[in-house]
Amino acid sequence: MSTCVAIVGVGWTGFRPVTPEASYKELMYEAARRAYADAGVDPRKDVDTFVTVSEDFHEGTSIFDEYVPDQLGGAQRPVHTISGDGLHGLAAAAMQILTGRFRIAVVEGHSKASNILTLPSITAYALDPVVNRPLGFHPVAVAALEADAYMRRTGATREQCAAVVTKNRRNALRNPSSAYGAELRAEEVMASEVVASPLSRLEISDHADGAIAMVLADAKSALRLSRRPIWIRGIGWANDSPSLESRQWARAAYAERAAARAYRMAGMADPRREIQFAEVDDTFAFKELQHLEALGLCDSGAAGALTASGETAPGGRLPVNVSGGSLGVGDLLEAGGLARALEVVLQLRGEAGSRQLEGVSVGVAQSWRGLPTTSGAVAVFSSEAGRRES
Amino acid sequence: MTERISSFPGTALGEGDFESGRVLSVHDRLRAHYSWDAGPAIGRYLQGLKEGRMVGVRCGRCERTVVPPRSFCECCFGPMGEFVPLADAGTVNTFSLCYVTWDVRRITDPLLPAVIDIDGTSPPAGILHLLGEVDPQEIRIGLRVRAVWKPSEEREGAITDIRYFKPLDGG
Amino acid sequence: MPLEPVLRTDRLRSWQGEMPVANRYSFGVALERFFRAIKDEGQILGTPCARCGVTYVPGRIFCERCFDGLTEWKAVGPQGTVEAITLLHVDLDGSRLAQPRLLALVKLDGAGTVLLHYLEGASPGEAGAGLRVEPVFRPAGERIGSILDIRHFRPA
Amino acid sequence: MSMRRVAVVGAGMTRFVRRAMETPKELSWQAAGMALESCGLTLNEVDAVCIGSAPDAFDGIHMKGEYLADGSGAWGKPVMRSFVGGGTGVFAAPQGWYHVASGLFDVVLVVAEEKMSSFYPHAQAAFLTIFDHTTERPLQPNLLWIFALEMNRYMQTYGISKRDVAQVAVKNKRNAADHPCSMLGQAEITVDDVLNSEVLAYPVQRLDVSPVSDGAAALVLASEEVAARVTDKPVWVQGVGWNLDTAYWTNRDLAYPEYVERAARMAYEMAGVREPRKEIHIVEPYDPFDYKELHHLEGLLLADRGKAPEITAQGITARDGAMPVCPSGGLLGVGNPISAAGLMKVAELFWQLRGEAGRRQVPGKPERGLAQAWGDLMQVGTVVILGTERPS
Repeated sequence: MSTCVAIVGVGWTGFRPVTPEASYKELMYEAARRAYADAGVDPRKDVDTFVTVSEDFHEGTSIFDEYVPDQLGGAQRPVHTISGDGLHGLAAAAMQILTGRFRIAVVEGHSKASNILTLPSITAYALDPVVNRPLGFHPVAVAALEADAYMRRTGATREQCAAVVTKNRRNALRNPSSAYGAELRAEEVMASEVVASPLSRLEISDHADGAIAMVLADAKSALRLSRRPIWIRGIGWANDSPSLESRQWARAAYAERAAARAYRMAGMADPRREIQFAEVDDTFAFKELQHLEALGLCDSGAAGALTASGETAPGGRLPVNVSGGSLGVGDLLEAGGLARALEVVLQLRGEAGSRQLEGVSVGVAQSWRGLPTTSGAVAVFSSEAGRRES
Repeated sequence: MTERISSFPGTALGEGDFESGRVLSVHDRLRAHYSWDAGPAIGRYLQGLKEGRMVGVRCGRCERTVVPPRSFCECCFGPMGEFVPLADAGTVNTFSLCYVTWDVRRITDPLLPAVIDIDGTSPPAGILHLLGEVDPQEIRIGLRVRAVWKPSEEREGAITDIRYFKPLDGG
Repeated sequence: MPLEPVLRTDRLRSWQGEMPVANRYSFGVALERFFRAIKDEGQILGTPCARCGVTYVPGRIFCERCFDGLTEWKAVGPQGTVEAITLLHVDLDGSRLAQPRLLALVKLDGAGTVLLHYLEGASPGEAGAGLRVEPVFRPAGERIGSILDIRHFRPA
Repeated sequence: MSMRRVAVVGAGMTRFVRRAMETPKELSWQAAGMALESCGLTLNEVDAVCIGSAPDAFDGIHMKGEYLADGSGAWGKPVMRSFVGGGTGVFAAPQGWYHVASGLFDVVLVVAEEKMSSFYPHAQAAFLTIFDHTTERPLQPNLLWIFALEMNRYMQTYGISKRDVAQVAVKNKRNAADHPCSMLGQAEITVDDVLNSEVLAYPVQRLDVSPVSDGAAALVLASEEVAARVTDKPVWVQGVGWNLDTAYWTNRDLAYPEYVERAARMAYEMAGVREPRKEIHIVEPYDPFDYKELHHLEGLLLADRGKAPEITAQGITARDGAMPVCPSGGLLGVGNPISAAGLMKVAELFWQLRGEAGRRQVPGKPERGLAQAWGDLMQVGTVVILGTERPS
């Protein structure tokens, strides 16, 4: 059994609101090509296994798995799809390496959200067809109810949620790959049209197109391939109940459980001290707060105040979503978790350009699969190999 | 284990159980519309169809010409962007006489789907299309066929700009 | 001779299409019983899990926490308490609703889980967690066995 | 570095039926609960869940894996759904294998479910959307096309007759008569019945085809330590393999499934199998259409190219033959709720290798079996090898 897995190559397209010049295949090909060049590997010879993440109704194709191998260099090789987030895909690739049967693995995620003309109707089709769907409501109501329950439990305010938006949109201005960088004022966010109270339009991430690919390697190969391997110290994923009736509405139980697993694997007793920055899901502004608490990076109910005080800004004690998050980069559907992980990797490599954080060596990425799921994943990365027992 | 289990779960229903209302059910229909960006390779293919010609793509490294076009070579992973015109004729690689439509209606005149290896590709590369103007009993693997195009004013840049492939004179 | 590639925006193409997916869902073992009770008796039934101490509403044949089979059915509610609420302004096609609608999570008395449904007769300003509510059923003769057999909830 | 050993310790399944009353969640719970009960484990002891399920269009639920999570035992647990089209059911076992072999989990519940009857009016129509949206879907293809095109090419290339192929349907539907979950077992069916059945898409006739079905199947996979605790008859995962060929299916020679061979070689290498025809005692290849069993036996290197009909005619693949193939009755006989049918094949190996297959039990104490599935656009091969001998 191998003991460590590292990311040795990353590649991505720019993230844009629309990408009319390319099909999903060209987007995937561009990301993969860049990742292989970054890792110095030839996919036709060196890669032992490929993992992609996708959902059929987001692609408009049943069994979308069919259409992935060629543009990844994976034809006639072991390739499989996970119907999950990019971090689930990352975990699937890492597990394969940990078996000792595979040395180099590739994971890919992408979004062609701009090609989906009826996304809310599709999302609604994820609801229980008998108990929920006949009510015919826009699924954003699920996020709104969750926001109401969360804000009531913790006392988080609309101002604090707006502070998440202004921070992340501003951060995105320093990320050349982002789609939605902007200087906004909190009042503008709060004054934007209410979609489903308490959520207003600017608290909801807009979608973007793009693709991300990563090359993973076992310890030996990683040290051979890369001068700056980024180690996956811990990874966890978990679901709460999928049913709207029995899930926990006021807290992100999936993220709490996923984080506990990731920290245990990383041997982290005190994540709050050891984790220097975080990239967390912010599909809705309140989600960033809820997820920070679920990750144990602040006390339950404290994330709002922490954000309002500027501590989660790039210069603060715990920078969160320096990339711009989903609010600033764009919601990338299944690729969302890989976008969070990508920023952690770039920061740890010291390749984050004008948004580079000083002296960071440990960061965490977290994802949520979006409405109406209770599914999330957490990965802890480090620029140092560290140790991993068990 | 199966020898120790006398009854397995799972309750079979008949269509009548639904129709009579003996069991409750609910209908729904997905509203899922898309506008799939074609990209440079399939975009060029569609443009060729509108112009009334087949377009392939060539990988210089593998010395291979294939159709439908793609932006990458799945063999060597190099980029492919050299689009080349191809003949609109080819050879039946395999075929079927299909008496069922895609939405499971029975028909008496069969649809004639085939994989047609297009001339000028290497190694033989085919596309999925239909055969027409042919006695179904005369179709065989190896039959030589040519595209029958819609008139240019009706072509929209779609695979259906070719109505079907029909046997070349002398097959 | 190679052909010109597509490198002009006036030549970019996209292909329009849809996923033709139509479904008929059987209610299943548990929801058959649950919705028959609403339809025939105007009763809302849950299934308690003795091991986990949770009463699922709608009733289920299994407990998601311990996987025990659930066989005991008991009436819950009909009154309950709102746990969370939203005023929804958008329709599924993205358009603004002419009349925004309140949606609430209601924990029926005796239930361990919530039911999501519309709330009528409460002003958005006052409605919120803690509000006591009750279901408004369709008349017995109009009920078909559906979540819509409950028209909505209203303040109790 | 030696790998962590992984054993199958429990299995369960529902009946396969044309229309199930149960919801997809309920079917999953029934199969998963049975699998746990069969090895005396509780849900509390399950560390992670792997779900296999084919297109969302069938059950009619977007992100079906999320919907299925509670019925599959994933409340509060790590859960992942893998998806390789028709290959999904067998792939779920390798997916479970890598969960345990990675060292991250000790007990993994693997659940495969399909409720095709939810697609209305007919599940076959869902297959339109597996074709390329721009270059193929406008031609209004259906699933029969690709099977018919592949079958025709295969038969033509090797000079195989419809009668040769029909033997497979007869064998499997007869075998299925002994399967308590079967929906199409027919002890009396003959080759002429198959040859006289309705032509759907030449050369495919109605009895060449497995039926649209509902059902679920489940396995419990465990680490060596757990396996030693819960059973004295562990069945070991000796090899896994999977392989995905190009999406440009019209650019391939359809007469031979090279991706199946590649997947098989991957599994044989891991299992240390050098002479598969001698070392594999029982085979459950994917048989959604009768010719596919032949095609796959060749891809698995268990028959020479074009010669699988011969060994079938000789009775070698009969349940009491030298190399029993689809003793379960396969998809043709038991039914084809896609991913559940694939995992049913792995469960069949488990029961056969433990000598617990009842009236289906093959003679001679088999020690190693192989299950294989296939899917996507005639494109993916997934293979698992189970055996009674602990891997070195």
